[in-house]
Amino acid sequence: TDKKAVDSNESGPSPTTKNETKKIGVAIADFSDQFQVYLMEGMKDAAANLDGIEVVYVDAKYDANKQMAQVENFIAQEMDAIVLMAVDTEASVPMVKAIKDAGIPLISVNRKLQNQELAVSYVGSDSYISGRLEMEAVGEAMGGQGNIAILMGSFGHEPAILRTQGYKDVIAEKYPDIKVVAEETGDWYRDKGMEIAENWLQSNLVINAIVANNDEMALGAIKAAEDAGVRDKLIIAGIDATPEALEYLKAGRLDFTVFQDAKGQGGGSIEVAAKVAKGETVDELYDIPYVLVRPEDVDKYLK
Amino acid sequence: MKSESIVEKKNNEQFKAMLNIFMKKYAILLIFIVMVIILSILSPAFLRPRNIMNVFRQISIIAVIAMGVTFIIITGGIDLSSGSVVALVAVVAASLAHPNQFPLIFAIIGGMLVGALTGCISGTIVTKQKIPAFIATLGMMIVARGAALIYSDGRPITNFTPSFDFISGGYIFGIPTPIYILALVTVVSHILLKHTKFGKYVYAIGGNSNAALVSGINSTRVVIMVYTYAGLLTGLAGVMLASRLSAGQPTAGVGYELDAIAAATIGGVSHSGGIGTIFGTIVGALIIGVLNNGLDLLNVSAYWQQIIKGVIIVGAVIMDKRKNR
Amino acid sequence: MKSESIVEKKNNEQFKAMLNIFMKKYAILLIFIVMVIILSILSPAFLRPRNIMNVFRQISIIAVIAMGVTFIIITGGIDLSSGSVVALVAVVAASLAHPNQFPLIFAIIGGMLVGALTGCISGTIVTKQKIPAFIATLGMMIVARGAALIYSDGRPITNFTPSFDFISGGYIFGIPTPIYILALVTVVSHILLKHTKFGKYVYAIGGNSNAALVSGINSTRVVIMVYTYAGLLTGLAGVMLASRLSAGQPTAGVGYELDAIAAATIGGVSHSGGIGTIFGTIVGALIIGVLNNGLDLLNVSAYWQQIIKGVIIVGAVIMDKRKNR
Amino acid sequence: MTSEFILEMSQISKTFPGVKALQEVQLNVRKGTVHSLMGENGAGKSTLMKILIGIHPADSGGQILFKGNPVTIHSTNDALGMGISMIHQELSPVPFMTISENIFLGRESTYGKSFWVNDKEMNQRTEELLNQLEISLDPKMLMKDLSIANTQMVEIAKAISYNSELIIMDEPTSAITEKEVKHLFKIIRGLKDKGVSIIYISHKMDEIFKISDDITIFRDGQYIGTKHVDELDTNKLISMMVGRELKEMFPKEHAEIGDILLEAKNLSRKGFFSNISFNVRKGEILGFAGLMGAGRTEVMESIFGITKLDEGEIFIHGNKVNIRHPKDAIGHKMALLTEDRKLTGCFLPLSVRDNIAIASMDKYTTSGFINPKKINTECAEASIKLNVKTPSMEQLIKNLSGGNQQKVLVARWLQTDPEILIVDEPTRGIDVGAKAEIHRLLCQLAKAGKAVIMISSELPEVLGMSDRVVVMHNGKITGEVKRDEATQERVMELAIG
Ligand SMILES: Nc1ncnc2c1ncn2[C@@H]1O[C@H](COP(=O)(O)OP(=O)(O)OP(=O)(O)O)[C@@H](O)[C@H]1O
Ligand SMILES: Nc1ncnc2c1ncn2[C@@H]1O[C@H](COP(=O)(O)OP(=O)(O)OP(=O)(O)O)[C@@H](O)[C@H]1O
Ligand SMILES: [Mg+2]
Ligand SMILES: [Mg+2]
Repeated sequence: TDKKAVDSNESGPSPTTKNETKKIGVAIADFSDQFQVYLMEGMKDAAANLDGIEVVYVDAKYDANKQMAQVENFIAQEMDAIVLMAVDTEASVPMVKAIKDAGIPLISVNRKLQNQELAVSYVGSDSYISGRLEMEAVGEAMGGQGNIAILMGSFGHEPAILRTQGYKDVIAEKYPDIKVVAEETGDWYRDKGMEIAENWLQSNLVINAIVANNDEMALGAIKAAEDAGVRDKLIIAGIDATPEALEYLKAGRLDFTVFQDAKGQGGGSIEVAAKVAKGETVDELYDIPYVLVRPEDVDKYLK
Repeated sequence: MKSESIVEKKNNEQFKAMLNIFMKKYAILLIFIVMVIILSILSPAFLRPRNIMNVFRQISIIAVIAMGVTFIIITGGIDLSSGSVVALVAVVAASLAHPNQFPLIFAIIGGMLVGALTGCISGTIVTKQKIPAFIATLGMMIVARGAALIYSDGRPITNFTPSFDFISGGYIFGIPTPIYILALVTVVSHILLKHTKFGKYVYAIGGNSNAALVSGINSTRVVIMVYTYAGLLTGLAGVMLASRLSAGQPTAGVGYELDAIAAATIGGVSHSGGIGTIFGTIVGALIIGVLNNGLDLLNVSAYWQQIIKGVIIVGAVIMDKRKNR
Repeated sequence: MKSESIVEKKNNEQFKAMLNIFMKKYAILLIFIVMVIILSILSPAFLRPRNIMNVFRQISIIAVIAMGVTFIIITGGIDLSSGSVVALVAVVAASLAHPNQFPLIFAIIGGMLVGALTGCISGTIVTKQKIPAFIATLGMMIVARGAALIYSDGRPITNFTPSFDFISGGYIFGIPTPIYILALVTVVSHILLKHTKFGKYVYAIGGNSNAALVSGINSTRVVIMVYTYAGLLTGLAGVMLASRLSAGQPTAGVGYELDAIAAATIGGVSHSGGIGTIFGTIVGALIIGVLNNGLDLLNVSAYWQQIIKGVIIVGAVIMDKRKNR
Repeated sequence: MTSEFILEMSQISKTFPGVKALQEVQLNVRKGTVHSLMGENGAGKSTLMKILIGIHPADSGGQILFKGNPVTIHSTNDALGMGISMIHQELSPVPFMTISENIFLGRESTYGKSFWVNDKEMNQRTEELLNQLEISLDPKMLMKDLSIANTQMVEIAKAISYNSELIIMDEPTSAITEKEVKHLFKIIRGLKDKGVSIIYISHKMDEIFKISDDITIFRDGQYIGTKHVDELDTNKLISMMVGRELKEMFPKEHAEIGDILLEAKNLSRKGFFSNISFNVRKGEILGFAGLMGAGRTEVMESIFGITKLDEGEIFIHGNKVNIRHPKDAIGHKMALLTEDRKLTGCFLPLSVRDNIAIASMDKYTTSGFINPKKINTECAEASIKLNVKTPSMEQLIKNLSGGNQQKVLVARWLQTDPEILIVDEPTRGIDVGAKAEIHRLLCQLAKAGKAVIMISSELPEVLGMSDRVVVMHNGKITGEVKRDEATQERVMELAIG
């Protein structure tokens, strides 16, 4: 909705002229990811309310190497602070070092870095927790019994790994009678999630719940289940609480989702970065917790 | 005596030649049938009517794209933009399908026109500027994705009339609507390619552009029409996808171009131009679809699925070539 | 008198012919220079030494891949597997670079050998089985990604000797090491392509494979060598990437094949075979690199970047063609 | 006033980058006549015709009158619509389409006014057309399965099927044998009787004198003159073409005939040829005669390792050799100049130099690296020796005229310094001057102790050049004739089988 921050930057070809203005570089993993769109929206809202800062956003398209290039560009532009949502927290180690070496304060957002100690602050939540929250709710609804199928995000993506790990730990700790009968990657996409769920529901697998790494894939699974006429026999859950998922939740089509405060994280990170850039001190950790959303709580999140 | 044996030999040779022609045409179909048999032995669920419908429904989008791509590859070109155009069309169609705004048909026609427009632009650049199709459509791939993201502000466009869902989610006489769409597009494309002047020109341009030139064929016009037709079908695929997902997603369709090109190539469409059939492309799409479906049904681990899929695709084409010799 | 004017005319014509040849060869370089000038006017940061080094460092990986791909396209083939192979090599090299295990050179050589092996396999399938390079390398693309995921269990492999970082992160006389690697690969590839028998055969096979056969060229061997060399370079790129990121990511490199092919194509390598230079490919890679860098420096919004990037890539190739006429 | 000319072209010029192909030339063709266009390779004949048919635009300043009216031709479609059709020098079949689809390309019959193409009718009309021209081919055959000679016959049929008032024939007989040539001439006379005019281009003198009414001569892109055929004889014509007197056409020289160099025993390849045995000696030129499709090309391709033999043995210097790939053949000092320049000869995107050097790269390399000086000078010398007309060694071969391309290919094989030289239709599309040069060259090679095998469909050439003639029919050798016994009649008899 708000492109002001970007536009004002585009019109200023010579940033060195405004000495008062502090420049903040924001490197995001993937602008076309739904969650990150909301995250950025939070950033832009926050930036619009702050004076004396100029924010530059770049998109790594989920390529760690590209992100590194962008961070190098930020360093070359002598940013006053850098906000980083890493494509990969392990592969970002060298870029974090480079930022540190250049003497630029770094704020990580959404994903805690491998070498977080080199950053000034972390704003975000823990993906692992979201997986746990989702699985605990599903396990409870299943009565601690039955089979689940997991729709994972893209291979190697950190939230996919951590959320799936969260599911498995919860099962091991609390629901030993729940079995994981299938795992497949839907690459975070609704269409792929739908196709996989269609196939599962035709196979000989007995599935009592589909647990998805994000809402998009959960929505795909819902469509597949509804079409196969088995929606009422399944529990389907996702993560993110996107507006569309909340509609589905309200309509009783989705069982659970987990709210991750994208705007809170995004806005928070920009506020922290602005303080740092102006030389103020900040905390090392700003935790923005995940919250499980059940159908009855949905109105709190729907605006 | 001698003349008789010669006649016999001739007959025998003729039979061999016919068998040869049959094998040439249908080897890939045989390979597909073998795949189906193996899968139905391994998984009893595979041949259930409902699953078969699933496979068709799942391939319908890629197959519709692949048919347009078949035309393009036969002219000696390529289209890398299909996936992005699908996304662009999906968001446009979804926005046109808002309830109480326009009649539903607007969304369908509008989406297809956007697709056709992108195709027309690519085709024009390829022919008038004489630059490689690879680059022209790579450019379109990047631009269309950007346009989709800008148009939708990076968010899925939802909230459309429930009737829009019918396109991909409905049933007619118990058979899913996308199967009808697929059948219609197949028949139209086949007729266009095999039984019209336009189709003959498509083959001629790909087979020997010089021959087309000296025969007075306006290659520029034909090639632009080919890209436009392919764009139109990609547009249809975009509408189908938006309907299937109940959302126009600007990020949808990533990698569809490769699936579509792979389907055509497996089906025997040659990248050097002048060779290929709609029938082959459909079989190619089915092979990919059955593979995706079967590996899920068999619950093969996700990483291994990739290895198996890669090997089988290459293997199918190798077998196809072998048979042709 | 008359003979004099003929001489003059001849000279004049010769000059025109030379200018023509010059433009043919260097048009794309001119376009690149124009881009650089425009960007340096728009953004003062652009021409800073640090940024120029950045650009070279950023393109080095794609450029190294693109040089191998240049060889492949000149033979009339294509390679879709580069991106996946980069990932496979990255995880293998990273695992070999664990501290106190093997000397560092093992990781480098090992990674390159894995790359060469994948290339050798693709090349063998293309030549011996006579299937389209598109399908063979599409298969390799899928399989190599699966192998990378299985090998690493889907997680990045980290924790290696700090000296490994030097490959991509070090400096020699104040210039980043990847620039040296890039220069070395460029020189070697150029010599190989222009000044050796092997290179002439590469052009000949792409120019007319039948005539190459008659001329006594063992195309099978040459083509397998070409894919192997390309694989070797892709392997090197994988090692460079692992070093740059201090991690072997099984998910890295997605889409690199397209960037590499685009660099070669922008640089004038023709997909119908027999035409192209290393010099052109490097300029093509620079155009893509400068574009990515410049658009970020100018702070163009991400969605619009796509549109601008697509248009400029296509525009550059169109200008290049125009100049050639 | 109606003009006696159907076509008047004047002041036509054409410039290609670096080449002035035509300079203010003219061409006037009378109605109902055969007008031949003569000139050496690269004289600009094809270029002028391509301008007329709308493939190349001419430089500004020229004028074309068709049937007395000024016309502008922007595309082939314009020309075809006006009633001008053309047989192109470079055959261009669409390989995976049928004969009838090729012939009716661009003007397919449809069911009524519908869009549905009527393949049946097209096949039928093709059948009629082929019958009328006495070509026995199935209209449904794919072009890729035709021999080069049949491909050419189909192109002839196609040009005629337009029912044009003016038909351009650019070397229509380059790939066919005497029998078909006779046949073509019958067709041409029939067309003439119907008032159709023909522009005829060929390098074969006897044809020119047999069929022409008028002859226009070009040299180096310039108009030299137009004469009635009665005003000319071969010598006059040649001197107008080359600007000088030409010595003998078949400069057969005496060469010492030595030991057997190559011997083939019982070679067979299923479906193509069987029981082929012959030998060739040092210093000898062995001719191979036969009608189109007799299998001569196939035999040589098998000997050279391009295709596999099913049976038979090959001896070189009396030693049995195993040739599985052309590189083995080249290793045994053999060379093969193939008949299809475009398909198996030229590397179109490469330079003249690289085209010359490619089969003898070992000569120019030390441990794989090219010696630039050596490759440049040797290839330049080779091209000068053969009189290749090219602005530079860097010129791409695709921009040379057909005849010059052929010379480049000859140069390529001479660079390999072969002992056994197999030439398949070596003078196809080559002008008289160059033809004589190639003949002289072959004789010199023989004299220097090489063995030459020459396939040719031009009987005078075979008879004029060979020491012995092997005649093939239908995949079998039907006879062998010594030089002094060889007459046209004798060879034709054997060739018919
Ligand atoms: N497309 C082109 N680009 C550059 N030069 C060309 C091109 N086509 C023809 N030429 C040049 O124009 C000149 C005339 O060629 P053309 O093909 O008309 O000769 P020709 O008289 O038909 O010879 P031939 O008897 O060998 O067929 C030659 O020097 C040739 O190299
Ligand atoms: N590509 C092909 N596919 C099928 N048959 C072919 C092919 N090429 C040639 N033939 C057939 O093989 C036989 C031998 O042809 P070949 O070209 O060797 O004859 P030739 O004596 O050299 O005659 P020409 O004067 O036509 O060159 C003929 O019957 C011909 O039709
Ligand atoms: Mg000519
Ligand atoms: Mg022959």
